[in-house]
Amino acid sequence: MQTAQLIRHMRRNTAAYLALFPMAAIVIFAYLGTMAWSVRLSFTSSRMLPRNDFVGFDQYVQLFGTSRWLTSLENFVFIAIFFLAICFVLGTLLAIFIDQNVRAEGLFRTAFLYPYAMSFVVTGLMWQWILNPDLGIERTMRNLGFSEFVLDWVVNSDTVLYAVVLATVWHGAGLVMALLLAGLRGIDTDLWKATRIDGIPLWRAYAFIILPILRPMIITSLVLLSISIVKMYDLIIAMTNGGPGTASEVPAKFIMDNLFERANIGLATAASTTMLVTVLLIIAPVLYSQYLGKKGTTA
Amino acid sequence: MSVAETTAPSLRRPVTSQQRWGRIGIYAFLGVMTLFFLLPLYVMVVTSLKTMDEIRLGQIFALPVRPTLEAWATAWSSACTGLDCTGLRIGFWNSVQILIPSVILSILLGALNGYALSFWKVRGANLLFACLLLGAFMPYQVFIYPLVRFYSQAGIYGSLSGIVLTHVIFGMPVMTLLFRNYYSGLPSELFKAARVDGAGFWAIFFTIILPMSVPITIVAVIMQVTAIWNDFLLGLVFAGRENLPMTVQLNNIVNTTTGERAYNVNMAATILTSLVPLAVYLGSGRWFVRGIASGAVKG
Amino acid sequence: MTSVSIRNLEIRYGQQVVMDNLNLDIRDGEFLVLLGPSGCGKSTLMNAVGGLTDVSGGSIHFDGKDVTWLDPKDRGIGMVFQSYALYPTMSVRKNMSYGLRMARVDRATIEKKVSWAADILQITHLLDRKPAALSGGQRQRVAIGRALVRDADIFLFDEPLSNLDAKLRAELRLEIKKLHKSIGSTMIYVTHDQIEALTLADRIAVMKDGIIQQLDTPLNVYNKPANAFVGSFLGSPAMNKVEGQLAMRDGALTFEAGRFALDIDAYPFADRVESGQKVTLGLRPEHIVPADGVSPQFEVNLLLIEPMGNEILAWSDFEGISLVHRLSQDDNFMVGNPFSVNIDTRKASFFDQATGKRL
Amino acid sequence: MTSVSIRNLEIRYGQQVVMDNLNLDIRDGEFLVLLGPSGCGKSTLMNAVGGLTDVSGGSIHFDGKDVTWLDPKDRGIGMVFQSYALYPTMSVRKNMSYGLRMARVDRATIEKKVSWAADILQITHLLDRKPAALSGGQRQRVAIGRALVRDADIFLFDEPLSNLDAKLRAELRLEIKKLHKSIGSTMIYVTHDQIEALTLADRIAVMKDGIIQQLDTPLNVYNKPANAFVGSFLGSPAMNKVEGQLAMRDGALTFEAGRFALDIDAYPFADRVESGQKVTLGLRPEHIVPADGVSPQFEVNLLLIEPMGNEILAWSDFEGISLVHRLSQDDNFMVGNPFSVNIDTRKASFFDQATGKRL
Amino acid sequence: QEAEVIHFWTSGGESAAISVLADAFEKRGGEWIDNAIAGGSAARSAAINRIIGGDPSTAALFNTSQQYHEIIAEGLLNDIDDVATRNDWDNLLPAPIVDAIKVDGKYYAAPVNIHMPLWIWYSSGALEQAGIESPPETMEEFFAALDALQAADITPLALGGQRWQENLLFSAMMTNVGGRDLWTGVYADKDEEAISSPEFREVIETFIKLKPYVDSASPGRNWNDATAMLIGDTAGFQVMGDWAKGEFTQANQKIGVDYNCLPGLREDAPYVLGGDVFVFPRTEDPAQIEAQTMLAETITAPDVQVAFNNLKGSIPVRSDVDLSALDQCAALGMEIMADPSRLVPDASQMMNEYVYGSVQDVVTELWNTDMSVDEAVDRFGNALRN
Ligand SMILES: Nc1ncnc2c1ncn2[C@@H]1O[C@H](COP(=O)(O)OP(=O)(O)OP(=O)(O)O)[C@@H](O)[C@H]1O
Ligand SMILES: Nc1ncnc2c1ncn2[C@@H]1O[C@H](COP(=O)(O)OP(=O)(O)OP(=O)(O)O)[C@@H](O)[C@H]1O
Ligand SMILES: [Mg+2]
Ligand SMILES: [Mg+2]
Repeated sequence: MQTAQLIRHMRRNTAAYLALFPMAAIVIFAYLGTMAWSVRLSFTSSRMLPRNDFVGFDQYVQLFGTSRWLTSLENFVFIAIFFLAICFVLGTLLAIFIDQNVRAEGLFRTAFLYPYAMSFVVTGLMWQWILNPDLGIERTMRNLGFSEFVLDWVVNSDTVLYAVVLATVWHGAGLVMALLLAGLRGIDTDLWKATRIDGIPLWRAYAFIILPILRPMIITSLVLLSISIVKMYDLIIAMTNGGPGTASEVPAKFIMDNLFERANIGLATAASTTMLVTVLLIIAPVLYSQYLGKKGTTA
Repeated sequence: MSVAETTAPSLRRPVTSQQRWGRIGIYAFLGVMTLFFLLPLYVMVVTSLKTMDEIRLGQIFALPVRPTLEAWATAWSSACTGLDCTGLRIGFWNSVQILIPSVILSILLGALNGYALSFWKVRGANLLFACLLLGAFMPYQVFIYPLVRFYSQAGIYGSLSGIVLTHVIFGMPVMTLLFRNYYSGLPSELFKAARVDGAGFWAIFFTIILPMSVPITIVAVIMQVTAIWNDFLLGLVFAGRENLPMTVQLNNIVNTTTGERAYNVNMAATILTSLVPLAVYLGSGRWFVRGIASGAVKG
Repeated sequence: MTSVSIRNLEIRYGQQVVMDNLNLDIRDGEFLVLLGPSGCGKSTLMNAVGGLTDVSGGSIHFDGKDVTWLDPKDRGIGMVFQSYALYPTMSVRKNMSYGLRMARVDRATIEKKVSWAADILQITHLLDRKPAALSGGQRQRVAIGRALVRDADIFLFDEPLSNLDAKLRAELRLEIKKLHKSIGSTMIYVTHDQIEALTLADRIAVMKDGIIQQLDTPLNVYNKPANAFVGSFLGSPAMNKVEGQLAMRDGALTFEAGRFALDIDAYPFADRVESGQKVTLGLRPEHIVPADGVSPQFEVNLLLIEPMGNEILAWSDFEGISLVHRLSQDDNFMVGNPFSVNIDTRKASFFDQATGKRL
Repeated sequence: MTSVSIRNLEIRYGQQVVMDNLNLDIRDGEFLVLLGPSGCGKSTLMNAVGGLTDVSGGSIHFDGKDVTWLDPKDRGIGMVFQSYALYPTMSVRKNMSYGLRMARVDRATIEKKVSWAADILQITHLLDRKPAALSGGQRQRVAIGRALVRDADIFLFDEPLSNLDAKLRAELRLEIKKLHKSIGSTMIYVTHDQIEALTLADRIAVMKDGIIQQLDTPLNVYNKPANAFVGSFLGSPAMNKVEGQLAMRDGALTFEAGRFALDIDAYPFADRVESGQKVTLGLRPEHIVPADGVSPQFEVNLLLIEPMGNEILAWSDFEGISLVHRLSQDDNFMVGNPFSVNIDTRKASFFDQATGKRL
Repeated sequence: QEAEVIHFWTSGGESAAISVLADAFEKRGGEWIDNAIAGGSAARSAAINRIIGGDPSTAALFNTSQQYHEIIAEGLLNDIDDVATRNDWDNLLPAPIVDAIKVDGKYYAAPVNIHMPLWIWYSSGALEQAGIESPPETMEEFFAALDALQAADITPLALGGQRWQENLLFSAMMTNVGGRDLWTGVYADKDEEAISSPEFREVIETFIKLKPYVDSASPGRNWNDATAMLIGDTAGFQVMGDWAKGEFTQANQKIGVDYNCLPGLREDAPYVLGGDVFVFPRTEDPAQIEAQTMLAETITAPDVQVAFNNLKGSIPVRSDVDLSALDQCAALGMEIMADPSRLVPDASQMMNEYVYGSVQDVVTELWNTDMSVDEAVDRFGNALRN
């Protein structure tokens, strides 16, 4: 690109450049800066405070020798798959059902959305209670005479992740619903008419016509859910604290524990760098096709 | 809803049995889901109305024997968070003070970024956005140390503007994503028409694009109000002692490790704290407008 | 092949009543063209027939069966929307075939039908594009295609050819006519193109403000407009209207407007008229013809001409009454000069000034 | 008042080249009508002039100034989009006044202009509605109104009247003409309505596949089409085309097609022609007229007639060549019978078969 | 003097205790600005961030593990040597406490209380129902009691299945089965021999043996819910710090009547000294330094110590205080403290946070999986060697 052309381009879009300036500044200083900083720290032996003694890949070697980290990764994959799938499907269904001109829509919408207003701490605590065999559903059912009733997900190492997924779905499905509802409401009414004339059954209309149009919203909600999975921390703390044993440890908790309680910044940043690279590997192709491959609409 | 209301005077679409079953199915699904979503709320409310003695019995689903609002009163005005036993009341206004500018600014910036990204060509902007999005996957905690350093150099550490800026920084990836993807579904002809009408970058944003963003703005408000209102960590670190948000108190009430735990007060405090986001959710309904872009373009 | 009867139809958008007590009978296999000024309720009526608008009163019957509340998909309808309403995420091919796939038509048939329609519509090379990558007229053709492939009993076309060039429009008009002949479905067709209306229609329904003004064959609607509105709505340029009154002069019924007097004994009045009655004379431009030197002629003042390719439009003035008429390039005229014309009173129309109704 | 010159314009959508090396000069204050088949690139060209499409090559000049990269808002244009592009959240009034508000025109003037335009467009009663509550034609009128109120140097109208009824269309056509006269802006106007094209245009540009085929006055474009495509694209029904060859017969230049032979000595050839050259004869329907008994006449076989209100279209056959021509209700004809016609060779067109160019 | 104090004592009882400090400080003419932040690590990192951000608080509640040493090394703390020498802390405070807070010969922290995290609490009612006449004094008796409780359909051991609680239980086995030498050998010296010793294996085995005595709903349970089981007589024993007293008191339970405490299950059971200290972030402001000095003086004053620890449930850091005001268990604790041979520092003070965390990881896995003793020994070794 010639300079003259570049200048012309810049002049034509001055306002856009100006408007994006805060974002650029924030990205460069806050995000790229911090990311670089934390990647750098992951090659040092920093403990509680950052240090500058480079130790190469020691932290990574240590990290992948830590069984708790490996468990965390496994759990992460499990939660990611199930949470993403269930939360998305449920949220979408809720949005679609609410969109059917139901009465008391506001009530339903709020009922599905309110968990989102609850802090993770309370969410975790509540579900820990409800699923606890001693307090919650199991005990209630047994008191009602179902003496064989078992619901001990949260205290059982093999099933505790189901409980975590349940709680996170409870917390997050409302947001997916709200997002998709906003999208659904934007659909032109004429399009609905066309589907009705074409005799397209409702579910098919949603699956093959409406949802594809909502693709941007779907991507948004999937990204949001993914972020919440990668960052999932408080809920685990409140609900299981990683237990029983280390059965529900997650990467974010590992990072946080090492960042604070265990004052091992080097290891924490190594872990977060690992997560970052993982995310990058997964979303890079998506990002590329979404944002870099496609040009904007105007000059 | 009374029966009289359901049989409205004017003509009504007669319902076939298939449709009736369809409606029943919809309501059944929504009903079951509502139960699922409300179950924890029920437990929270009941618990908040119980005395600690009753709670120690461990019957979380049981209705309170002698319901009392004492816990609520305590949570609001006399729960102790360290030395001052003033409940949540104190932090409330701080939270509001943080909430309003943070929500407005972060949404405005997110919308602006989304607009500039999807309608204007700015060299490298998409790459920046990709970095921003990647950064959203990093735990906040990793940012804290460098940000604290930076803020203290900039002289805004521990001030209202500091915490607002922090929320803007951390809200930016998700807000930008939200708006950017929403805008990619809007007909670009409108943008073109506005340019022909002589509107510049800002005029188009404020007069054309923002008014069409109502549904997504509502989602954005929901997300940011929730995130900022519920934020504890950032407020704690960046707000300064005079501006500590309500959640710091909530956390102090709920999150004690070795002190005694008053579950009833915890629950009351939690419900109280979530009232503001809940109010926002409830009020958001009428803004989920149907067909906001209807009638705009043909084809 | 379905007859459609609409009984006392009432439709509102909120408070606003768009149509009130509309009645219309469409015969089995008929090609009905809906004509009317913009905003008169044509699309609304189409939507009601298609079951896409909730009616607030009245009923719609197909073949005698009340379908007022029947689901659109069970009505056997193909429709071209005025706004196209294409599925934006699907290719042209999918847009066109989706309805068939829903009806579980087998693959080969779908393939055949789509390529048949694409061929007619000349969009074969666009089949794999998304609507966003099409020009306005191409989108419109996809919308037509989507309807054409269906084996519907009733086709609803809402200004289907408005964005196409004249040549293509003529070709497609013919195709639609052919299609109608071959499958014999009932068709309801909205157009603003009078040639389309006149060439396609078995009958034309002229609407205004949600009320059907006349429902008749094209020729009758054109030549014998039921009221002044219909008279002036059809035809381009519009019918000349001269306000005046009836009088008996020399024993012959005469129309008088100022100094203009026309012997109208030959006019076949449908209603009783009386001398002194205030009437409006409606005269199509082509009924003012260059004088043949035989019949009584009028001398008009040629003010302005507009060459239209195959003919010339002329604006003239006769004693303060302005008239539009047609000339051919061969006629001998000069702008600014007088010009003699004959008026064919048998083909004129008279309307009551008070009611606007044809006399 | 701005002249527009387009130089070597190239536009692509991705890989697809929509126009390549297009040149066009529009004079200051000219009313240029763009005609062309659906998908030929008319809207694309308009968008390029408006600065709404990125051009991949060439340049656009207003009054000699290169504006290829100028922001749309600085070009002084008013535009009616084919897809309307109304602001869905604004009332009709606001939609129309938006451009003026952006230009910081004072309130009173805005008020005045909007009500003037609304009045012309007959949408005064709709001013407070949102676009979603309008009919198709009403939306289109709002889109026109939005452009009309602006004091633009160049107006771009992309099929502005396509969804309006004939009457309104005629009225608005006149208003646009008036507007053009009074403010003298340069206007570029896309239409598929040939009456519009012929009555409005100072010059017509006929496009095909992104290439301008002819740029000339309406009469010339109609009567002297530059090539076979233009000849058959304009006029409805289309020009008759007869393929044949030139020959000298009895010392006179003759056109022969099978058993059909036409003396064309009177035809003013623009190019050199030679005997034996393969040519196409283009004959407009109105140039085949009922025989006057004087000029050489042909006996055609009347196959089909189509009454069009003011005239009748006839499809006839002459020795295997099918012809369309016009009849009037007064002519003496009978379908299925022979009918004698004259052919006006001076008004015919001849095209080279190989190149399609007018001879 | 204004003194802003960051601490993590947020619950009702804790607040009451901290207000003793505040009142005393204000009585001396200072002004106490309270900044309570729940959660030790949250409060600590807030304090550190404040220092880094250039806006340090006057004092902050801290603990004396690795972090403490690191911030001292970074020069982020003021020392309070003058207060210490004036009050002769070297002799007044128990040796493990002095060892913990004195770095490079200087005092950087003022101790405020001593917690014994390994009390064994029991419900008198539950024991009675199970027909246990007297509380167990040895490990054998303890197991016998557990069996008896089991037989009586009472949960023998109330445990919250959280990492730190499981770790308390393990530590209790370390002290009561392993004894003082093993405690220091494994935790302080990380001695390979101690780790592979039969004594340590026995600790692990005993720990494993406890599993059946815990109910299945234990995982995730909060410590106070476990205490509530004792209060409700549905469980027999709980290993928990002295803060559990608060929970009993809240439920109107009488020490010695409804419940009681055991310091250990053998004569020489080591007495673990945990506790909280206040640190004083670096500042040059003389007014602040004065406030820091005054705070350190106030906190460690004898009367303040008694009043404070009574409310907090812990015991005073100095031996020269009036014992009469202390409750039964605290008095017992003070009594044991008089014997230096039984005192050991808390595990957290013998390892850096990371190592201690890794040890806890092993403990929790040991408790929650079928880890073999050999593997456990192995894992402990790895964790400790880090
Ligand atoms: N976004 C696009 N991507 C690819 N091709 C496109 C795109 N938009 C338009 N085209 C193609 O470019 C050509 C010109 O389109 P344009 O809209 O200019 O046609 P037009 O002359 O205005 O036609 P119409 O009369 O149907 O409106 C068409 O063949 C169309 O298919
Ligand atoms: N959603 C709506 N709310 C209120 N009024 C409406 C709505 N939709 C249409 N209308 C009004 O109803 C009347 C009939 O509309 P309709 O679309 O049927 O007109 P039409 O005859 O199809 O006109 P056109 O030829 O312009 O398409 C119009 O006056 C229009 O303004
Ligand atoms: Mg319509
Ligand atoms: Mg176009």
